[in-house]
Amino acid sequence: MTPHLSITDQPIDVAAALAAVQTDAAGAVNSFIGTVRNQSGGRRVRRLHYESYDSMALTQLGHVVAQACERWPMLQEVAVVHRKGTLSLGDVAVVVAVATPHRAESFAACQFIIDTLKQVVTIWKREEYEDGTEWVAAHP
Amino acid sequence: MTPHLSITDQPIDVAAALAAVQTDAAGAVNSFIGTVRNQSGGRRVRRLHYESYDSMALTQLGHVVAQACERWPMLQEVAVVHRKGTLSLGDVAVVVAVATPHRAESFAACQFIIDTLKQVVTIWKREEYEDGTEWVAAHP
Amino acid sequence: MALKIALFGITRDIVGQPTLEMPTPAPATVGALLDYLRAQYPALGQLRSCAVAVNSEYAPAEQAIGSNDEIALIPPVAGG
Amino acid sequence: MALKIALFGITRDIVGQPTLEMPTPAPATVGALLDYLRAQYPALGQLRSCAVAVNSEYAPAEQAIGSNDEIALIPPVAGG
Repeated sequence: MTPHLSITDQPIDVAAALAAVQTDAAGAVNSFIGTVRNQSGGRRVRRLHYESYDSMALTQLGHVVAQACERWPMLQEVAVVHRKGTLSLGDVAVVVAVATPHRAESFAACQFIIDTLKQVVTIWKREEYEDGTEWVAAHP
Repeated sequence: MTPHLSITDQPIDVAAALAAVQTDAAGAVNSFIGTVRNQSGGRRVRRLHYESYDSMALTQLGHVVAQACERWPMLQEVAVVHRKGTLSLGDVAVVVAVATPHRAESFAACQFIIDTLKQVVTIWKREEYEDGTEWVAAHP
Repeated sequence: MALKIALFGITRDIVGQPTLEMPTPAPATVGALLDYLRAQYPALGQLRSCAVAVNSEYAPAEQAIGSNDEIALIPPVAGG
Repeated sequence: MALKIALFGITRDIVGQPTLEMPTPAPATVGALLDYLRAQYPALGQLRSCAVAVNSEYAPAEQAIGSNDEIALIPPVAGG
């Protein structure tokens, strides 16, 4: 299985990511879409900036998907698209889509991928508020 | 919150269902898409036929969503679209999409809705194989 | 007006028609209706389950059936 | 050729430039590199974490650094 992985500075085509994982052999597709919220930790967010170390992000994403395939051998297709650059409220920041023959595994594998992505993939988020900006999660 | 619920004999517009739940207040959208698999219990499937008792199906779907809202009060938007009629391999049979401010709850609520839908919503599936048809789950 | 039962899925196949008219007097409760139908159509007893819906809600056996109620037989569902 | 460190996110802000050239001789291991950088830029020590990547992989402190390796400083990630 070759996953569809990309980091892009263009708006994410969610329908294309979903279409990329559909196959007649897998009846279940779970997807997670992360969009830009209008608040974060009680502060109003105006915009987001994502910075990516692309080559490492893709390498690490590949590791994440490989781990998911080990845990859920029935995993048939995976697509992960992450946006970088400047995003407005409501913009899609990330899409993870997975296809499996059975339902429960589609949820578990998709959740594992987005959870692990957030831990290891080299993308950084700077939130812009009314009164300043902050690199998310940088400090304890 | 008014959920977007429908039973349709037309091809499901997945992008529209996803768009229906997106809001600037909810950063997490989880969706489950069920498509027609080419096999079921080891038999090759040629086609599916879904029959629906529409008015009851929509009533029961409303109950399922209300239960989900009780369990996950942060649930902000829900869309459920179920196809009826004759479906070919790969066709989308059902889409469930939910939006929440936080990630984990989007997975849990979406999984609850599709799992409970399958138990109570009055839709019946007849699978068509090379050598006959069968109402799914009818007999022990 | 005679009580009519809407049939779906395999129950329609078993009975051979999409609605079934009850004799008068019609069964007075959900339980009595199920007993009547299972006696008339023994194949209903072979199903994994067979519920009765009254006005789009699953109804317990003791529920009374009124002449204006919308009644349906609900074999095992299989949506999704 | 001097060893260069790629900087991202808050580490770029702390250092004030997108790449940092190491003095010669460059630190020989990941751990020595981190010690050197934390001494030069104490604000790096305030971060929740600060890892080093060698050729796109997270590298343990004892890993040796070669002159052709692609080295980056990895502050706490926040994708998704």
